[in-house]
Amino acid sequence: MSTTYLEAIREGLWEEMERDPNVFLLGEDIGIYGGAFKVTAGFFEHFGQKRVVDTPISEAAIAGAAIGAGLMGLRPVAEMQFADFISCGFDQIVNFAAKCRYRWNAAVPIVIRAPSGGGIHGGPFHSQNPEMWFVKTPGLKVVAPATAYDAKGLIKSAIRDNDPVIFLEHKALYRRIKEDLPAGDYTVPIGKAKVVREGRDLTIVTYGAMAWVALEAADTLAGEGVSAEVVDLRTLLPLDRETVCESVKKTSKVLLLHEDTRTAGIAGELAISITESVFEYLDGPIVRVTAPDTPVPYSPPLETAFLPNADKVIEKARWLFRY
Amino acid sequence: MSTTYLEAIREGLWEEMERDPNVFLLGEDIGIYGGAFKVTAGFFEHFGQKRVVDTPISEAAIAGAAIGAGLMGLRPVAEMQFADFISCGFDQIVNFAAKCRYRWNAAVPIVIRAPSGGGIHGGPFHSQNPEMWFVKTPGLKVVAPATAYDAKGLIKSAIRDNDPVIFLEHKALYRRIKEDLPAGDYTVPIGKAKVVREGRDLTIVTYGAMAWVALEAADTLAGEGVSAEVVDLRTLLPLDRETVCESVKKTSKVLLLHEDTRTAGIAGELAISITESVFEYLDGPIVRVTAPDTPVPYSPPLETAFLPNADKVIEKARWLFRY
Amino acid sequence: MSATQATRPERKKKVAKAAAEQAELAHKCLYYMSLMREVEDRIERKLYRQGKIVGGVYVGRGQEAIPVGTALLAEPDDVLFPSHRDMAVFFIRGVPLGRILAQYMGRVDGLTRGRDGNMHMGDMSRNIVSIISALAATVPVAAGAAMALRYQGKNGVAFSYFGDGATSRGDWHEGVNLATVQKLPVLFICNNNQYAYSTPLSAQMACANVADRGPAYNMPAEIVDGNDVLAVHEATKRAVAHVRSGKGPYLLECKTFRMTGHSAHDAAHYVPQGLFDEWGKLDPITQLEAKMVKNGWADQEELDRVHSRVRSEVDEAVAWAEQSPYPDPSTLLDGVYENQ
Amino acid sequence: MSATQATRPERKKKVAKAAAEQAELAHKCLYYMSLMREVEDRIERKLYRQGKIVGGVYVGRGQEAIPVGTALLAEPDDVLFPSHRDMAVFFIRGVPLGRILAQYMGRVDGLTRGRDGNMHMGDMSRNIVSIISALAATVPVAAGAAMALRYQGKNGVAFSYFGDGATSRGDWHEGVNLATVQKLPVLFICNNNQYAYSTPLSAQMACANVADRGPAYNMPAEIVDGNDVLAVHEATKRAVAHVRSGKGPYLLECKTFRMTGHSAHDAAHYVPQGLFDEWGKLDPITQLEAKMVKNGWADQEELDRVHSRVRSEVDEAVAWAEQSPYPDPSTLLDGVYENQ
Ligand SMILES: Cc1ncc(C[n+]2csc(CCOP(=O)(O)OP(=O)(O)O)c2C)c(N)n1
Ligand SMILES: Cc1ncc(C[n+]2csc(CCOP(=O)(O)OP(=O)(O)O)c2C)c(N)n1
Ligand SMILES: [Mg+2]
Ligand SMILES: [Mg+2]
Repeated sequence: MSTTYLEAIREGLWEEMERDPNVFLLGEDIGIYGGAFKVTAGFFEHFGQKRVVDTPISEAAIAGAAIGAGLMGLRPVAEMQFADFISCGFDQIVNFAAKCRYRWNAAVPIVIRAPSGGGIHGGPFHSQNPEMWFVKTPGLKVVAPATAYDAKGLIKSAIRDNDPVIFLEHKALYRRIKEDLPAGDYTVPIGKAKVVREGRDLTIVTYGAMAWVALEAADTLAGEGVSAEVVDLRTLLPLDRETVCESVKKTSKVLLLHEDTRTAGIAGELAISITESVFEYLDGPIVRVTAPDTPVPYSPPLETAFLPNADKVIEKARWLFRY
Repeated sequence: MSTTYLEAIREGLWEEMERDPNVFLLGEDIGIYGGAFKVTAGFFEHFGQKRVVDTPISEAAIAGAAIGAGLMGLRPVAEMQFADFISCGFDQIVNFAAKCRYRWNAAVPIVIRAPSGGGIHGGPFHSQNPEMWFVKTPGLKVVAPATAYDAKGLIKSAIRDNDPVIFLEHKALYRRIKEDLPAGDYTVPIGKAKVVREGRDLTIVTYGAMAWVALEAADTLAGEGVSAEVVDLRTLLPLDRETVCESVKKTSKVLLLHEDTRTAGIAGELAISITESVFEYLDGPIVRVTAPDTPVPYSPPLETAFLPNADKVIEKARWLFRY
Repeated sequence: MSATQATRPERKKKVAKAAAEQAELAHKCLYYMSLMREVEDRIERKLYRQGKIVGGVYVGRGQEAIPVGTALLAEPDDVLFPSHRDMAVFFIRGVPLGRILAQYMGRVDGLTRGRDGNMHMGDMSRNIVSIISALAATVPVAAGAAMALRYQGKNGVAFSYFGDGATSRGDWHEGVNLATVQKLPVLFICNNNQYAYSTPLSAQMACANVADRGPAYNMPAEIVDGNDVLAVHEATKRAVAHVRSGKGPYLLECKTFRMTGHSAHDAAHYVPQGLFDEWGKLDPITQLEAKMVKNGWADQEELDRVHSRVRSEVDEAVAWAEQSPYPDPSTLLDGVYENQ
Repeated sequence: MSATQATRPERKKKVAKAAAEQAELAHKCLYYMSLMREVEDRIERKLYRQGKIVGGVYVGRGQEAIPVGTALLAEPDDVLFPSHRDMAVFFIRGVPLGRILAQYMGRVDGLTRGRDGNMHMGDMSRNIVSIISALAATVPVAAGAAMALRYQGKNGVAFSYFGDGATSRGDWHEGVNLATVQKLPVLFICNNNQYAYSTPLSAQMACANVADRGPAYNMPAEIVDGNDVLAVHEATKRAVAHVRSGKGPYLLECKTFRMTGHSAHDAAHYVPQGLFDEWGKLDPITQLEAKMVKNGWADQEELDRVHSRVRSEVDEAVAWAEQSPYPDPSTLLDGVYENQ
């Protein structure tokens, strides 16, 4: 039976809550209502209000309370109703959660789930990709799965991890993708990228919803005789530079793709990591396809123009291939 | 008469307040006390409490009130007592200030001054370099002067700018550097980098306190027959890619230097901008010298190990020169 | 002839004048409330379902008395910060209906030219500041606008609107604290509709009323029936007078009920049906109409005329908005900064 | 023999026992308060000036009764969140003096092993959570710890300490609101020392007392003389009993005065000298000693012995800390994550 990306997260959460009584959920409208996206529908009824805690509209308190409970040995999973609101609890995350272990050796084993990304006509405040604020913050881990399999395996790893994890769920994938998942417990390691399509001519490195765009582009490119390898980062921090560099060593050309806005997206960190390690293998400039440096616009024609898509990737890949 | 970096900012603020009655200051302890670093000492006495507003400990309200006053046509200059506390007002800055113009064509002509950077034994919460959170946010401008001249010229430009500007003042420079400033009014344009030392063999791109480290390293390197060009970015957003790329075209080798932690620092954005534009000119890998990915430690031997310095730059530059 | 007798006709005139004013006010309120109801019905029940509005839709059904009763007292210099359930504020400040509908439909003639949707819009030429999504974020911004009004020597007031749930946010506290400690001219207007999305008041705050928060800031706080537009108007008059006289902020808590789900896609199964029934009887428009008829301020025919006027205005505005083009994708990059 | 007569010796015994207990408590309080005074004096007036402490130094001079009077009532399961002026909390929870001094000096034996300075330290083995600099950030974290205590079926209480100025922060509001709406076992302890850095209370909040904020959260709030350690202890007993019994949070406002500048480099010229004089007379240690002598709980000789014991303990701890090495720079990268 096929499982959607959303159901995969839901299953992962459910199974971890069954497995470990220290796991509990907190957030806005996650109880009876089941969450804005219904990820936690049915949890309140099954696990009760002790383990599914509806909070006031207080992102700083949600993050802070998760930290406090985490310090005490629980494994809180906090939900931001939209990733966009994570900036309301920003200080708790980047200054409290991220720095406890380094400063005074205190573990903060929390997960902050944040539905992110565009393509759902959410406009400037329901579509953002906040990953780089957290990739920029040592002490955090940042996970951004693209598939149902990875979403389930990574939410489990995130919950079992003893460090704070920002878990970005791409809203546009929630109900759009489906796959058969293995029965029983499995995890996907945090910090490991994956070559999701092998290729010879160039490497496309990406993550989240853009992994599907990359695969779509690679299909078309294959028809033109361009063999693109696709690397899905899956985790943004810690960043799996090895897998990326191995792929570049093989293909010698690399296109970086992210839905996040252009300036200071992960493409930059990948680019310098690549030139630092495998510069000699490069047979062409490192290029990127990204959203432009604007807020995410609401109106469909603007949002369509804003989001990277297969055509934009293909065009750039063709150019790089011919380089 | 020589002017310190701190006095330069102070003079810039003072002259702008004299010039334009719409300019006013708000922040914690900036009035009678004159601010934690005494940047605004004497302002309250001269300009009165209408124009020098002491606020409660409320960074979100400080940023928010600045936005509100800015929307009404005033030119508020808000002080964060330390840049580290800017994360407490984060949402106001990245979601309110940054997006008004794009969304509904409303100008938010505000400046947020934030004393940033390490080297003063401030520890994890009084030493951070928060620039990339804001460089990552379209709609903001981010300025980080290295010299007294630029500090004065840029604070004036920031105040006159019709968009929100994050003005990073490097604490370690406040009283450490001095120079003769021209009499009378002058500005330094936002968005323009500057070649502060000409060279042939390689380019060092940096900003803030590290500009001095770069110059120190360049001096030593010159003695070894290595001619290093130094580019001081001065503004981080909008980023002056042209000046950087022009320099790389000339030297063919580039070392990126920042005090900010390594992952997702400005080095990445520079690296990809360089490979996108002038890849063919590169005669060696793009390399970087940065702080490591940890919180800023307090104890002097740790902080010394943490901060980039001339020796670390020289070592990397030698390697790159020989490459 | 005694002195008392001498003043009688004067007094009579005064009473008559007051009644006429009340009648006129009632008519104005009815018009704006009906307009808001009709526009939002059209948006939620027609345009949204037809797929002509693709983003989130939040309406203020049942709460119309609050924006109308308050904003009618705003002077030109006053600055308004409507929440997502205060559409009538835009009408009262003169924003053309068509532009509001174009906003919802993502067209170029919307106040944000398609860059944002629904009530995320503002217009500084009319002193209306756009919300951002983050609840209560406008509260400190309103304090700053009030600071500017005082700075500029204007006798203006900032009208800061928010829901019950928004008062849980740190920004709310910081903004109210700043406004009160600096005695800024801010009128805080809470629409307490007893829910924040699916969360009832009892899970949002331990105090019974939002007004109970006033003393924490040494700020007068008053509770008013938010479904009685004339009562809201009357209370606002008092509150604005206090604020405008330089005495600092005032909190007006308008008790009401959200007669819909949180948004167009929420059926609100979590709300006991009894609450909808109970509050349905207290509909602010029906109540006002009954009062108007009872007081002889209008007859049924007149009321019908208002509604048909409103319907045709909305028909026209929808048609206008539907003809507004989508923004040209080539403009995507424009206007992130002043010179770009 | 009447019944009354029969119980007299019993009663006498009880009274004697209570007096003995009070005396014992007073001795304990004196010891911890003097220790805090001495350690902080040494830090601020000696080690800092000698350049042996290179970072910020904030002391709680004049406020010692607050951490002592409260933390003495903490049970092992209770979790404490001291502010930057509550050093005695660390003593009471058994952190060795030397480790605290090593912390200030950036040595490897400090609680943060040199990674952080001054009161930015914690120790989960003793249920003490470290502050971060951002004021009030520990407030929601304390709520979370209280949530965990209840979750784990422990009857523990979270002691959340903060200053008057910290109550202006959004995090304070969000944390208190969450704790009260969920009736979490949190004791909020405010040291109202009337200044936040250079900012007097009147520029920080419009209400007269921090306790005035209690009703906004339907939370009992009590004001106590923060310079009277026995009064603080007594009030804390009541407050803790309330919290521990499951009735939800309690706010204890301890009125006191910061008898120094904000930090070691601040001469506090903005504080009227009269305030220092006035409050100097109310020094909590002097007051306690007077009471002990008056009640016959101690004589001057005994008091002197306490002070000399304290001095020699601090001498020893300073010597120990000075011998602690600086952290090895090769450890710089360790421990950002669990497996690194
Ligand atoms: C900071 C933040 N968190 C969460 C949300 C999502 N959200 C939108 S409206 C809403 C409920 C608001 O309740 P209330 O303030 O009472 O206003 P109402 O919708 O009832 O008028 C929520 C949780 C948000 N917009 N901002
Ligand atoms: C969010 C934040 N803003 C500013 C500061 C700088 N700062 C440190 S202590 C202090 C004053 C604190 O006052 P209060 O809470 O009354 O505590 P006290 O120092 O008086 O005990 C300030 C402004 C900070 N630490 N955190
Ligand atoms: Mg509500
Ligand atoms: Mg204080």
